[in-house]
Order: sequence, then C-alpha cells, then structure tokens
Amino acid sequence: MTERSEGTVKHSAFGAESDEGGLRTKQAPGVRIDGLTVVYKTTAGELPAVRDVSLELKPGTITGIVGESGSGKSTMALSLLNAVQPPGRIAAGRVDIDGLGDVAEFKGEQLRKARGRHIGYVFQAAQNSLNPLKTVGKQLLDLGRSHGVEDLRALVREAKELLGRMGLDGARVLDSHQHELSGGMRQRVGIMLALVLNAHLVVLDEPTTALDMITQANILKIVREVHAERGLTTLVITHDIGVVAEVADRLAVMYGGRLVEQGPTREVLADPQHPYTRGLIRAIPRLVGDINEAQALPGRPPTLATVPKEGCVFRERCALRMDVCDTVDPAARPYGLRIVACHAVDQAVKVPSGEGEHA
Amino acid sequence: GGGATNKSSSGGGGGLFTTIDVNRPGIDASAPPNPYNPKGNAFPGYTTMKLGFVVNHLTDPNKALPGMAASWEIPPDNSSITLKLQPNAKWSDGKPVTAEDVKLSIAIAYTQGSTAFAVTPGAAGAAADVTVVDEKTVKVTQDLANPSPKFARGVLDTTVLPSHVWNTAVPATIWDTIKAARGEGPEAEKAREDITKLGQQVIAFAPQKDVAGGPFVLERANPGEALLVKNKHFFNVANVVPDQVKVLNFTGNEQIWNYLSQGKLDHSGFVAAPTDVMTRIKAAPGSEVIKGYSPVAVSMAFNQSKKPYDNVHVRRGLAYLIDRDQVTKVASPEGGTAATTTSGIHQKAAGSWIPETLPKLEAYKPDPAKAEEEFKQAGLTKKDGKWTLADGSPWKVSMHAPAGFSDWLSAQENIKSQLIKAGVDAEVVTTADYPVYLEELAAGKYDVGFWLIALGPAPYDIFQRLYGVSNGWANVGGKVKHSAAGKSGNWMGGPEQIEVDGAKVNPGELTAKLNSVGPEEAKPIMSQLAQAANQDLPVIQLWDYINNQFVNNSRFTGWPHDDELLRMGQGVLPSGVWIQQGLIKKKQ
Amino acid sequence: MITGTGITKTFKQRGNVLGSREVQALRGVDFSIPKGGAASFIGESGCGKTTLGRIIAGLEAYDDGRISINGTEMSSLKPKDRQPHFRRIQMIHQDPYSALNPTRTIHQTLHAPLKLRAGQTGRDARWIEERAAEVLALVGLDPGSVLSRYPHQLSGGMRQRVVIARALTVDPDMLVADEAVSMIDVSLRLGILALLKDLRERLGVSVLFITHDVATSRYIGDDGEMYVIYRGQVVERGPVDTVIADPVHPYTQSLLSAIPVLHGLEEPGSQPVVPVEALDGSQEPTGCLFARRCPFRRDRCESERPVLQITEGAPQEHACFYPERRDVIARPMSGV
Amino acid sequence: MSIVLESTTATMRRNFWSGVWRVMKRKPSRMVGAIILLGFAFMAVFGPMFYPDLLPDDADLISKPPSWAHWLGTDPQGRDVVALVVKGSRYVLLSAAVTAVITVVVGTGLGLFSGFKRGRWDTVLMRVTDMKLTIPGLPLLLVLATVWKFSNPFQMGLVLGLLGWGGVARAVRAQTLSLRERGFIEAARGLGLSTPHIVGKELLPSMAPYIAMNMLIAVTGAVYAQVGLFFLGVLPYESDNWGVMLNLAVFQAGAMIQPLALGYLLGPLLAILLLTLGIVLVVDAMDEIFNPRLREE
Amino acid sequence: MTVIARRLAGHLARGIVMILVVATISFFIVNNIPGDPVAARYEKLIEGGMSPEAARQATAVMYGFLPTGSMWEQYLSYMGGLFRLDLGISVTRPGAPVLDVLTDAAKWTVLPVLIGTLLSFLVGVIFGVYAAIKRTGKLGDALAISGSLLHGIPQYILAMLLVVIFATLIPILPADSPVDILFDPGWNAGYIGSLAEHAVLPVLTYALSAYGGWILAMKSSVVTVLGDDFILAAELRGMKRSIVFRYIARNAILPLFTILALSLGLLLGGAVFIEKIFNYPGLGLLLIDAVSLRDYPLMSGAFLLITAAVIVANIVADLFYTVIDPRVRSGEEVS
Ligand SMILES: Nc1ncnc2c1ncn2[C@@H]1O[C@H](COP(=O)(O)OP(=O)(O)OP(=O)(O)O)[C@@H](O)[C@H]1O
Ligand SMILES: Nc1ncnc2c1ncn2[C@@H]1O[C@H](COP(=O)(O)OP(=O)(O)OP(=O)(O)O)[C@@H](O)[C@H]1O
Ligand SMILES: [Mg+2]
Ligand SMILES: [Mg+2]
Repeated sequence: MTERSEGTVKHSAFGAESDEGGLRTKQAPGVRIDGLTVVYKTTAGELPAVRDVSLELKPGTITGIVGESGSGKSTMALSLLNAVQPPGRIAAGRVDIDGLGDVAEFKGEQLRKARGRHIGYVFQAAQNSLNPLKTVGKQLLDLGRSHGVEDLRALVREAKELLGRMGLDGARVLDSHQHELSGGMRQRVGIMLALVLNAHLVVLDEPTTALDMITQANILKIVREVHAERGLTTLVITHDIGVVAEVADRLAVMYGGRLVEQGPTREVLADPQHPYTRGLIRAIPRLVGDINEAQALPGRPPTLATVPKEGCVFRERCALRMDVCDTVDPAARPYGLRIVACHAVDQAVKVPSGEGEHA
Repeated sequence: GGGATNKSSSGGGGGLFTTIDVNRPGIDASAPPNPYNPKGNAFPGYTTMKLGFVVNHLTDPNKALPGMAASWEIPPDNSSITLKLQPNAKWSDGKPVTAEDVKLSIAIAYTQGSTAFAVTPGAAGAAADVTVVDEKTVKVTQDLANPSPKFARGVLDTTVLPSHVWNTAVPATIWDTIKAARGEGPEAEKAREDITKLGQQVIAFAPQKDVAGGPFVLERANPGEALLVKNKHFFNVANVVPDQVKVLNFTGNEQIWNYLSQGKLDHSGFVAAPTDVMTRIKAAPGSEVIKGYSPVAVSMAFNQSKKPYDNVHVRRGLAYLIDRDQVTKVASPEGGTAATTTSGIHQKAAGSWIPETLPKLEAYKPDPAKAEEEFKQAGLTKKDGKWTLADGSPWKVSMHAPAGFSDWLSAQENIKSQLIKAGVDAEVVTTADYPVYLEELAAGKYDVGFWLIALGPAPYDIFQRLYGVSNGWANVGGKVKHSAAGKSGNWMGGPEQIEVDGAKVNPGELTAKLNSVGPEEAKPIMSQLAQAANQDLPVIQLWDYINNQFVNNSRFTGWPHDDELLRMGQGVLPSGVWIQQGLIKKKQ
Repeated sequence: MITGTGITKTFKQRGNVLGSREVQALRGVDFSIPKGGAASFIGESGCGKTTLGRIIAGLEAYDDGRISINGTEMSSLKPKDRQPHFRRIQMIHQDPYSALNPTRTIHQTLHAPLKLRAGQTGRDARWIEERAAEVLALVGLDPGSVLSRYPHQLSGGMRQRVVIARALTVDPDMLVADEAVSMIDVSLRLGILALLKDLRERLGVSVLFITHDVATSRYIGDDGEMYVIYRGQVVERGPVDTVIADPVHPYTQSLLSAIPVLHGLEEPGSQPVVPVEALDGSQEPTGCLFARRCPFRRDRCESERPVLQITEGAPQEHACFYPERRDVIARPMSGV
Repeated sequence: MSIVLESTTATMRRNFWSGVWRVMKRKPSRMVGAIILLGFAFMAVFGPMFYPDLLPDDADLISKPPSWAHWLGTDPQGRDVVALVVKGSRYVLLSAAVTAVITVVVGTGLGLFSGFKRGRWDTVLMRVTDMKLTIPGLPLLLVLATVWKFSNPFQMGLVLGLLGWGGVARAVRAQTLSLRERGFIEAARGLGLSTPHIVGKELLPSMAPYIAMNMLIAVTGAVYAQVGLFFLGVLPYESDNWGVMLNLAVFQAGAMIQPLALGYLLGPLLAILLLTLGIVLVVDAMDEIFNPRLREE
Repeated sequence: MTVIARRLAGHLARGIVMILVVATISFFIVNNIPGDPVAARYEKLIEGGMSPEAARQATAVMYGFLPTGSMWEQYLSYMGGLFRLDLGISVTRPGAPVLDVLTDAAKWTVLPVLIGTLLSFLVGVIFGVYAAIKRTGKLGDALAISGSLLHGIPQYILAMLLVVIFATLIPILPADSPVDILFDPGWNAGYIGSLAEHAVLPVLTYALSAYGGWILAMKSSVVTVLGDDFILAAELRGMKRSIVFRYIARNAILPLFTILALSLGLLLGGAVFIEKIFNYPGLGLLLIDAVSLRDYPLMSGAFLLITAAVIVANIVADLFYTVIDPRVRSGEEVS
C-alpha cells in the first residue's frame, strides 16, 4: 500500500488508442455558465445559494473558484452537472458545455450519460465517495456497465494506468475496499473514476480539504499534470486560495452566492480589485515578511438566511461601502481581462479610465 | 373458528361425529393411548371401556350402565360383585376380551390407587379378592373389615385394558406384590413402594398402537384434535352410528362457544357461558342444551381458625348478607340454581334424602337486620358504616379463588360488592392455578375460599366434604380420628363437637357412619348432619350445579334426557357412552 | 513555565483476542515553554501533535518522562493533586462546533467554571456575572448579545472566541490551541490568531500552538519557538522565523515545500524537497524515522537514529545526520 | 449588568417552554399526541376519583352492548366498561411510570457510569448488559410470574423496569462514549469541573431526547407487557385492570365471537391503541424539544 | 477468515456461559417457587408411608432432578443433565422427556415464525425503500405512519383483531388447531393445504406486527444511506439508476440483516401471544401451559431453548455481518 513516486510511469498510456470509438478524439470542451441562479427551499422560502452567476471555462484551462464556507461553491459545481440536490433547484440560467448543450435542460438518461462520460466530478468529501461494501474494481465495473462500455477489460487497464500515473499500485487499489485506502489514495481513486471514462470536463470540489500538507501538494501536482496530459477543462473549487494559486489558470471569487471577481490567477492575486478579494488575500498568513501586513476581514461570512436580498452582498464587511451598495446589486463588469462586480471598482474604472487596464 | 370440519365429512356411512374433550390438559399428539397418562390420548367411553359406566342416581351410588361387563350381581350385604363380561366383546385387533384382561386391569388399577383397589391398609370399600370364575366371569369380594356401600361402584369404575398389550407394563408377579402390600410390616411397606414405582411405569407406558375395547379406535392425534374411527370388532358395533369421531382439544370456553354457535359440535360437555353467548348458542340450528342433575354444589367455606370466622354468628351474619340468587345470576346463570339453604346436600338429592327436614332448615334469606344482629352478637362493631372486629381492628373478608375459575371469580366479585354495600369490607384474591389453590387452602393460608360440596350420590361422599379430612376427621380403616385445626389438612378448623338443637354431636363421627350403612339408616343421620351444617355453617352453600350438555340435532339425534345418563363417572366422555349404548341415531 | 523531558506515549489499540496494535505516538519529547512565551508544534497528520498537547493540558496520561509546571514536578504528585496545576493549562480545541455544549447557552457555559472559581476564592454571584462579561469582552465579543445565545446561534469564529473566553475563566498560565483556526473561515483566521497573540501580550498567557499550517504559527508571536514533530519525535526545534527561513532537516523542508505558492505574489523556492513516499506508520525503522522518505538519505540514516542536537552551521536544534540548508520556501516576488 | 444576566436564566427557562410550545405547534399531530397523553395522565391521577371505590353493578345489565348509559357497554358483572377502563388506567399507568423511571434511572445510570468510567467497569457492566439483553423478556416474565405475585403496580413496574433497562443502558453508553470524545466534555474536565456537573449538566442534557424517547418507549413496552401478562392469565386476577379485562372479555365474555360483548374488549383495546398513538405522535417531537437548535428554529 | 474463526470462538464461549447462567437462573427460580411441587409430592409420598429413599426415587422419576440433598447437589445434577441434553421429564406428560416435548412444539413455532418474519421483512423492506424515497410525498407519509402504527400495536391486539375479522365476523379462515385432523399426514395436497390454511392467520399476525418495524427501520436506514456521499458520488458518475439503487439497497439493508437474525431468535419466545390466541401448539403456548400447569422442568426447558435460540441468532447475526461487511471482516470495528 505504498505510494510510488512518479517517474516510473508510462506516459504513453494516455496516448494509447481506446476501443471505444471517439473517446480519444474528444477535445477539452468550453463551458459557459450564464445567469445561473440556484435556490434552496427553506422555512423562510426559496433562498438563492447561487445568484445570477456567469462564468466561462475556456477549453483546456483550470479554473479555480474560491470562497468561504457557504458561499455557494459546491452548489455551483453541482449545477455544472445539473445535480443540485433537493430541496435545491436551478431556478434560472444556462450551463452550456461544448458538444453537449445546455446541461441545465438535461433530464433522465441524457443527463445521466453526460455525467461520468463527459463531465467527471471529484467529490468534496472524496473520503466517502466510495461504496464501503464494494471494492474499487467492482465499482469501476459498475461504472463501465452504466455507460455501456463494452470492453470492460480495457477499462480496467485504463484505470490501472491512471492509478499508476498517480503513483499508486493499480491492481492493488482496484482490489481494495475504501476503508483500506488512505485519504490521499481515496482522493486519487476519486480522480481516476472521474477520468476513466475519458471525460474532458472535470470538476473537483475541495480536492484537498482534510488532507495534510504533503499529500495536498502531491494531489495538486497530480491534478495539474493529469490536466495537461489529458487535455482537460478543469474546475477546482476550494476555500483555500493557496490551492487555487497552485493550480488554476483563472480564478473566480465567490461571496454570498455571487461571483464578485474573476480573472487570470496571477492578475487577481497580484492586483485584486474587489474589496473582498483584497481582504481575502490579505488574510492569508504568510511565511515570510511582516506579520502585521496580514489582516483578518472584519465581520463574518453570510449564510443563506443572512445574505442581503438586495444590494451588494459584501457591503456589511466592506471598507468601501457606499450608499448605492445598499440598494443596487453591482453588475459584473469587465475590468481588463477580469470581471469584477463592485460599485467602487466601477467608479475607479470610470474616473481614471486610461490607466489600470493592465496591472 | 375452524373452517375445516364442515367441508370434509369424509367418513361415509354414519358420518363424522364431532365432540370436544373438556378435560385439561388436553390432547397431545405425542402422548400415548394410555388412559393413565395425564395427557394420554385415550378417550374413555370411546376407545377405552370401563366394566360399567356409573351414573348419578340421586340416592343409589351403585347404579351403572353396562360396559365391558354386560351384567353383574351384588348380594344384599354388598360383600361382593360378580361380573359377567359381554359375550361378544373383542379388542380392536380382533382378540376376545377375557376375564384375564379384567384381572390384569384390576392389577394395574392397584398401581394407581383406586377406591376399590387400593393398597393403603384399611381403606374403605377396598376389594379383598379377585377371582376369575370362568372365561367371561370375574368375582370381586369386598374386604369387610371396613366395608362401604359403594364398593360395587368402585369396581365397576375400572378401565378394562387388553392384557396382551399391557402385560408388559407390569411384571407377572404383580399379584404377589399386591397381596404383600395389603398386609402389614416392613415387607408390606416395601411392596407398597414397589407398587408406587410400578405406578410411574404404568403412567409412562406407551403402547405403539391403540388397541381399543370401545366402539372407536384412535387413528391419529395432533396437538389440536384427535381422530377416532369405528372399531369393527366392538361388540355393539351394529348400533354404533358414526364412522369417525373428531375429538377436539379444549383450549378455552370461548372456543367452545364459537364452535357451538356455529353448529359445529355434535356434543360438548358444559362450559359456563354468559347469557348473550348462551342465547347465540341456543340460536344455532339444531342446537340444544340438555340438563340434568349434577351432584355438586359450591360453597363459601370458612377457615374457622381465623378470626372472626371462628364465631358462628359472623358466619350466620354473612349468610344473611349474601343474596345467593344474585350471585348465581351473575356467576352461573345456566349452570346452577341458587341454593335454597345450606344443608350440605344438593337440593335435588336433599328432596329424596331428607324431605321432612329440608323445609325446617333456616333459609338465610337476605336480611340485613338479622345480619346486623348476628354481627353484634359476635361482638363486631360498626364504625362509620363499616364493620370492624371486636378489638376495633379493621375487618376485610378476603376471598380466594383459583385464577381460571371464572364463575367462582364472578361470584366472589359479586359477593364482594354485596358485602361492601353492607359495610363489610371485602376483597377477591386469586391464586395462579387450582393445584396451588388447593395446596394453599389445605395449608390454612386463606380466610375464605370456595369449596365444592355435596358430591353425591353416596351419603358419605356428600358429607365428608364438610366433615371429613378438610375439617379434621380422618377415616382410616373405618376408625375416625380427629386432628386439631391446622394439622393434617384440617383447614376448616371447626369444633369437634357442635350443638344441634341443644344436643352436642360429633359430625365427623356421624359422617363416618354413613360410609358403612345402607340408605335407610343413612337418612336420619343425614338429616342430623344437614341440620348441623345449617346451624353451624362451616360453609355457606351458594348454588347447586346443574349438569348441562350441549348437543346438536342437525346430524345426530337420540340424545338422552334423563338425569342419570347425563353425567358419567370421572373423566368419561358421555357421548361415547351414549353412542356405544346405541342411543345415538343418525338424523334422517 | 512548563517543561517536559522525555515524554513518551504508546497507544495500544485495543484489538481482539489475538493481538493489539501499538502506536508510538511520542518518543521522548522534550519541550519547555516559558511564562508568557509561545511555542508551536507542526508536523504531518498523525505525528503526535495533539497527543502531546493533550498531555501538556493534563488530559492524557503519559507513559514516561516528566512534566513540571511552574517548578512543580507532576509525577511527584498524586493524580488528584495534579489537577489544580493542569487546570492552569487550558486546551482550545480544533473544532469550535463540538467544543461547546449545544444544549447550554454561553452564559451557562461560562457560569460553571466561574462558579467553581468563585467558590474557591470566596467571591459572590455578582463577581461571576461580571467576570463572564469581562472574559467575553477580552475575546472581543459583546457580552450583551452573546451571553443568552446557544452555540448554534453563533458563527464559527465567535464560537472559537467563546471557547477561548471559557478557557480564560480559570486565569490560565497557558493555552494549548490545537489547530484552533483550521475549521474557521479563511477570512477570520487571522482574527483568532491575533487574539491569541493579544492575550499573550496583555495577560501574559503563554500559548502552545498546534498546526500543520506552518505559516499560521508565526502569528502568535515571532518570539515563539517552533517544534517540528515527526512520528513522535521532535526533528527540528528553534525560533519560529529561523526554522521557517532556514530549515535544515529534510522533513521540515518537505513540509515547507508543500505549502502552496501564491503564484503572482510569490516565487517558489529553488530547491523544493518532495518526500519519496507517503507516511506509513506501520513500519518501525531502526534508523532515522524519516529515512525511508528522505530523498537525501545515506546508509547511516538507515541504521542509526539521530537525536535532537545543535551542530555547527545550524542555529537551531535538529535531528539529522546531514543537515543542510535548502531554499524551499516561497518568497514574495520582488516588486509586488 | 448582573441584573441583566441574572434574569437571563429565567428568560431561558421561559424560552425553553415557549420553544417546546413552538415545537409542538409545528405539527398538529404532536398536539394531538400531547393531548392524548395528558388525557391519560389526568385519567390515571384523577379518573378513579370520579367513581366510587366499588363500581355500581347491576345483575340485570350483564355484558350489555354499548348504549347511552354505558358507552362501551357493561362487563359480565354488570359494571360500566368505561368506568372500568378509567379505574384500570391507574394500575397500568402507575406501573408503567414506575417501569419508565426504573428503566431510565438504572439504564441511564449504568450507561453513563460505564461509558464515562470506561475500562474494566465498562467491560464488566456491558457483558452483564449483553447477557441481560440476550434473555428474552416475555418468556422470562412468564417464568417469573410463577415466583412473583406482582400484587401491586409498584412491584409490577419494578420487575418490568428491572427487566427493561438493558437497551437504555446500551444506548446511553454508546451516546456517552461518543459525547465523551466531544470537545466540550473534555473542556469541562480541563476546567476542573466536578464529575457530577459534567454528567448532570453537560452529558445528560445532550442525551435528554434519547432518554425521553426511551422513557416513552419504556412506557409503551411496560403497558404492553403487563396487559399482556394479565391477558394471558398467568398473573393473579386483579379487578379493575386492563389486561384482566381483555382476558375476561376474550376468555369469559367471548368478545371475540360475540359482537355484543365487543364493547368489553374494545374498552381496554382502544385505551391501549390510543395511548400508543399518543406516544408515537409525541416521540416525534422529542428530538426537537431537547435540541435547542431545532427548538428555536 | 481468521477474524471469523476468532469471533466464532469468542461467541461460542460467551454463548455457553450465557446458557449456564440462564440455566442457573431458571434452576433457582424453580427452586424458589411457592408451594414447591417437588417437595410437596415428596412430602405426600412420605406421608403416604413411603421410605425417604423410595420417595426420593419416585419423585426423581417425575421431575428429572433430585428434590433432596443439598441445593448444590441438586444444582450439579441438573447442570450435569444439561450437558447431556437431558432437561428432565415433563410433569404434565409423565414419561415424556422435556427435550422431545420441546422439539415437537418447536417445529410448530419455527415455520410460521420464519415465514411470517421473512414475509414481513420482504414487504417491509420494499415499502421502506419506497417510503424513504418518497418521504416528502403523501404516499411515503402514509406508509411511514402505517408502519409506526402497526409497529405500535401490541401483537396480541393485532391477533385478536384478525380473529374477530377473519374467524368470527367473516369466518373464512380457521383459528384453532394447526391442521385439520381429517387429512392423512404426509405430502398430500389436502394435508399441506390444511396446514397452510391454518397457518394463514398466525403468519399474517407475525407479518403484520413485524412489518411496521421493518418499514421504519428500512426507511431510516435508506434515508441515512441516501445522505451518504457515495450515493451522490455514484449518481454524479452517471451510474445507472438500477446500480445506484442496488448500492442504496445493499448498504441500507446491511444493518437490517442483523436485526433480522436477532428477531428470528427472539420470535421463538415472542410467539407467546399469537400462539395463545390462535391455539397454535408451538413453544410459546407450551411455555404458557407449562407455567399455568406448573410444569417446572418443561418451563425451564422451554425457557432455556428460547434463550439458546437468541444466543444462536446473535452469533449468526454477528458472523453474517462479518462475512458481508468488509470493514468488519478486516478486523475493523464499525459502530
Ligand atoms: N440542502 C440544502 N438545503 C438548504 N440550504 C442548503 C442546502 N445545501 C446548501 N445549502 C445552503 O446553500 C449555501 C451554499 O452552500 P454550498 O454547499 O454550495 O456552499 P460551499 O461554498 O460549498 O460551502 P463549504 O465550503 O462549506 O462547502 C449555504 O448557505 C448552505 O447553507
Ligand atoms: N486514543 C488513541 N488511541 C489510539 N491511538 C491514538 C489515540 N490518539 C492518537 N492515537 C494515535 O497516535 C498518533 C498521534 O496522533 P495525534 O492525534 O497526536 O496526531 P496529530 O499530529 O495531532 O495528527 P492530526 O494532524 O491529524 O491532528 C496517531 O497515529 C494516532 O493514530
Ligand atoms: Mg462545499
Ligand atoms: Mg491533531
């Protein structure tokens, strides 16, 4: 049950031709989320956990979504598979995936087939995403049967290669039950199951939460490498900016169900525009430098019930709060390569229009 | 209720006769066809035959219907009985019934102890000798050391078993042992021990197959019921109508009510039933309740070693308080008639035995005033409407009854409520079951309990319930010994001498005398005892039982209606006797 | 002043009839935390940080070694008499959700220990109430709005503050904060860390900080000491900033290498150390505990176990035969 | 300030009851259940006072079907069935209460002790509990009925209670073990709070829904068991007792075959069903009542 | 496999201890019964002029264990008999060894209980799944409430209701003996049919009274499993509904199997009411009869057998769990 470090892996495995016609030929799809609103039914009526979110995942990129607990990250990730669990539902918006269409409209078999084969999902609590009574191998076969894979042997071979790629002994892992695997191994099995059917869009919900540092670094490395090797479009969801900074090309920041800022990771990190992003980055403890530079955000993140119904969701904790914030929900506007939803930023852009396009 | 009985009257010819065995514990599939096994699947009257089937004549204890014995002769001095067996009697396997069978059956009876065949020294009415006169004749003589007028009854009430089956149950030398056991000294004692041991053996004896002497033979039994089929070799087979008999197991009164109201039973012994249920039963097509004399009465008995029941005035007071009509109406409206008075004799028999005395007895009609007077005489005082003992301590009439006896419990509940209304506190306490009840009763643990009396027809049997062992008088070898209250089963604890119309009498001695006198001599003694009981009230006679039998005329007719045929000796299924006697006919 | 020497602890996992597994959670750990001082324990999951913290807080028995609190040697006392000493060391649990009794209001939660204290010091009910408000104010909460609430009516950060307030009711000498911020929202973590630091400065409470997030350990005070623990052994120990900036033990280095780099703000170190294997506690090596995973191991590492020591060229204590400085940590990009 | 604080305790107490009220109001079924249970409690405590010690009987009205005068008819003694049910409720509910108290006290006590102390005591106690749980209750009761007389509701309750604590002890121990691992228990120990405080104030309230639920279940179990025993007729007859009524109704009044006597059967039967219903409905609310989070919502 | 063997050994050891404990308890209960029948009979024989030795022997024939001698001697001889499977001789059926009587009765209990339980298990589990999946709908609610109520109604009341309805008001089913005597026993349609017909009501009662428990247990088990992440994960991987359903069912039913085994053990003794009301000649009725007729050897024998059944069921349940749950199999405990 030891994990081998990479290096001994045959990379050719990924290039090998599969018998399933067309599987290999697929391209990394682009995804366009448009005006997505997801509501949960509560005692206080239907409340939005994700509100009017638009986001584009460019083919072949890794996008990271960060946000605090309850900001709607998982809800949004699930929406990508049209899998929001009752009492929640997608109330509005589209989720267009290249080669599939608007997933939000999908139903029944069509939806099921899309999941797994086209969209891989790595679960937030990957620790528990396996059936405790069945070996990984058996679950793999179930997966294959569900998707009409004819050559199950090839599927197993593929799985073994994937696991081997991630530094695990494939045969051994396939023969194991979940409780026989460590957290890091389970997470890798989760990634394997998301990819084994050759999905090219992968959603990872908090892939490293509850793992310790070294394992986390290991998993992140795997995510990055597999992404590159298989040509994927990847969405990583996390509350830890560090994780995003490690892997993501683009970064989207969520707060109270809204996307408050998105853009290329480096740009956002280096020059955050939205006061929340700024606060979030400033709140990261740093290894070096003056510890007084880092500051906690005042106040506390909202819950479904306390998210303001109108106006800016962040205003309670915002240093730049203006009157308009109380009544008008700031629209998401382009800011260079970025999109920011903040009245203050709007003004800043309007006034010194010439500069600041590139930081 | 079962649905199976109707649909499969598979027997043919005379059809299927359905009855129920009200004796408990009932049919047990695994039990052997052994009449002595407590759970044994032998059905007296159907599969097993007695020499004669004793019936309940009002005054003659030796009256019986012919069984294996076709006829018998008893000399006037009651010293012997000569039995003539049925000339054609055969066992169900075709072998003839012989005098030897009878002799072995008597030997086996000895191991179990019976009235006529007991090894207990000096037992009253015991046989002295058994002689096989010829192939079909047996003579039994009585041991005249302590004779009993109902000796013949004891002999006739013997089950006849096939010796070719049962000879393995007891050793060939059994008669020697019996003889030895009837003597005295250590050898006799040893012999008696052997007999007891044989008794256990006999109880456990399990013949492979039923060899029946009666009109039917056991085909099979399961836990709920037994199937009997006609015995082709039965001597009176020509007059036996049903081809098959289904004997159901008694599991509760409600089960019988259910069967009866659905008309499923051709005959059933009596079980108490509430009025409404009775109405339903009677409404079933063909249903009939036939009534006859039952030589039993129930009484409320006192433990006179406990205060205040030692005082006759208290007992009389209670007698004046209890409305027996109401008690009977609540507790046993069908099965009994309220006792007109306490005489110690069933009132029907009392009319024959003591016609002159009966009207003179105090009736103890409900009369609170008299009761109050009696209580006062006993020194009881009434405080706040409640009677208390002479010393001022509270008084509660605590009545005991065994749990399953619903009519007794109803009666006690009713008496309780009557007494409480009259200012006498009362309670009903149940004992888990009858054996424990008897044991605790005998141990003197109860103040007041219910007690069966007037067990006719023999005069001695009638009064020994009041003035016998339970009240201190033991009749051993014809000699009466009195033991003190609380000793040797004397739980009634009455005085040895009581005053009857000013004269002191010893009721125990008088009762013992009944055991050896003829009917005419018995009458004055009974009159005296009845008066004694009436005045001293060791018990309050509550109601006299009526013998009811449920029958159904839809399939069979010819049910007997006279008293004597209705109730047979202990444990006999009367319908079997009626059938073998040829009384029962197929309904045309 | 709390010191410990040679603390060992072995857990016997209760197995079935035939065998029980033993886990060596601590193997002779020495530590010393001065009054008002700070120390942090870092290390991978399962390396014994919590166990050590619990032992220090008196919540767990230890097999061997000695602990002295303010000069009193604990093992010389009867278990009963240790209690008051250990009460001076309060544990702040990782999970603020389970650390507060959901059926009791904050008032009730604070009231119980205060009452005990009031009984010991002969103070009255009024003092209890005042003190309750005081400790809440100390942790930056508004007593008026918090006292009558149930834990579920508070956010994670507020709960953690209440937990700290509760610890303060007994005027502790030391707080043991076990992953005290890992379950708190990112934006609020620093607030709690700042509070701990503040308490240190204002009340002179020393703080023992347990974490696997190395960076946070800086925030309870730069005068603190850092203990890097691996499989029950302290492998490196020294002032926080020194250990972070200048680690010499390959294990410390791999821990620091694993910290995600904030690309755009930071540049990764040039010599990252990646362990060869994952942690596998089932084998008991004879030599250096880290040898199997160490990319730099040599023969000696397999046969001999290094002890914590100071060698030339390294300012801090370490347990490595071949200590070497490597540039592992990410540094802020110049110009940002 | 302190005045404000002192009043919080009172407010909280008030809040608790208003919370309970809120929880009960949340579903109409719970209200129905609570009303039923209160009705039974009232019936057991005060019901018998409405009737004379000795119920009036009427030999002319034996086993009568329901009528205006006698809603459920009369028994074979000519007594009113409703009156019998009411009078009988005291025995049943009193012994059930005794059972519940013993079950809960012994079960909770042992469970807490075992789970809290752990170690050798725990092992021993749990082995004993396991053994106890292995012995099937009803047969054991039947056997015990031959020795015990169960002459009053207290004894009955005592025996049933002593037979019934096993499950509770197990459950409470499991709960204790899991709660013990919770931070707040450890914190309380670290703060030097006394064991009675920890057990009484910290552990017990967290287990209150559990215990309350078990108590209600124990009540139902006790009612069934004792009525059943009397029904089977293995216990000595008791006047004014539901089980005896059932027994008499079935085995003496023929209620099962005799629709006219159905009232006599229905009396205790409906009482038991209603009690069951009440408990089932109320158990549903226990979790919410004792959990402040669910209560306040 | 060693885990299984080890567990089995432990269970057997504990089971034997348990049997001994129960035997001891019942021995002492029997010895403390008021109006001790053994002593009473012994006394009677003595009074009847028998020598102490003979009386002792005569009583021994009846009761299967010695009534005299010190309590210890009696106890030891009783326990000795136990090891030889000798439970003594029934009092109400002299000559019949208790063990034979018990096995006779047990066969009447086992079959209906088994059928009734399995039936209710099957139906309850299926409806339970349904109630869990539709738990927000009307039908799910109705199922759950019906479950709670049936679960709450005491068995004897259910049995009585069934008798009243199907045997009295609309007499279409028998409720008396276990089979019609008129059919020849054996493998013929009539006999089997009659057996079946007579078993309908008892089986139905078992089934109905257990059904409520199953539906509730299954519902809550399914709801728990539905909340487990791996189910959502399977759905998100696009697994077929049938496969996901199997995952749910298998994981949800696992804890129920244990309860099933245990309840089968308990039902042997729990059949008391049903057998009493339907006059079904099984162990329960036997026990009541033994109690009400004070047949002590039979009583303690029946009690022992019933307890043994529970112990065996416990062992079976645990081993079963060990076999089907990989977590237990590998020696890890799951709570
Ligand atoms: N089933 C549900 N019913 C009601 N509200 C829900 C449900 N699931 C989630 N929510 C609410 O929706 C909001 C967003 O939840 P979501 O799980 O998407 O957050 P998240 O960003 O993933 O948080 P975390 O970091 O804790 O995983 C939260 O406020 C949460 O309380
Ligand atoms: N009560 C216990 N019984 C048995 N083993 C235990 C117990 N507590 C801890 N251990 C073991 O001791 C070792 C050290 O555990 P500890 O909890 O101290 O680690 P940690 O460094 O705090 O880990 P984490 O970062 O995951 O909190 C681990 O291997 C753990 O499995
Ligand atoms: Mg989430
Ligand atoms: Mg820890």
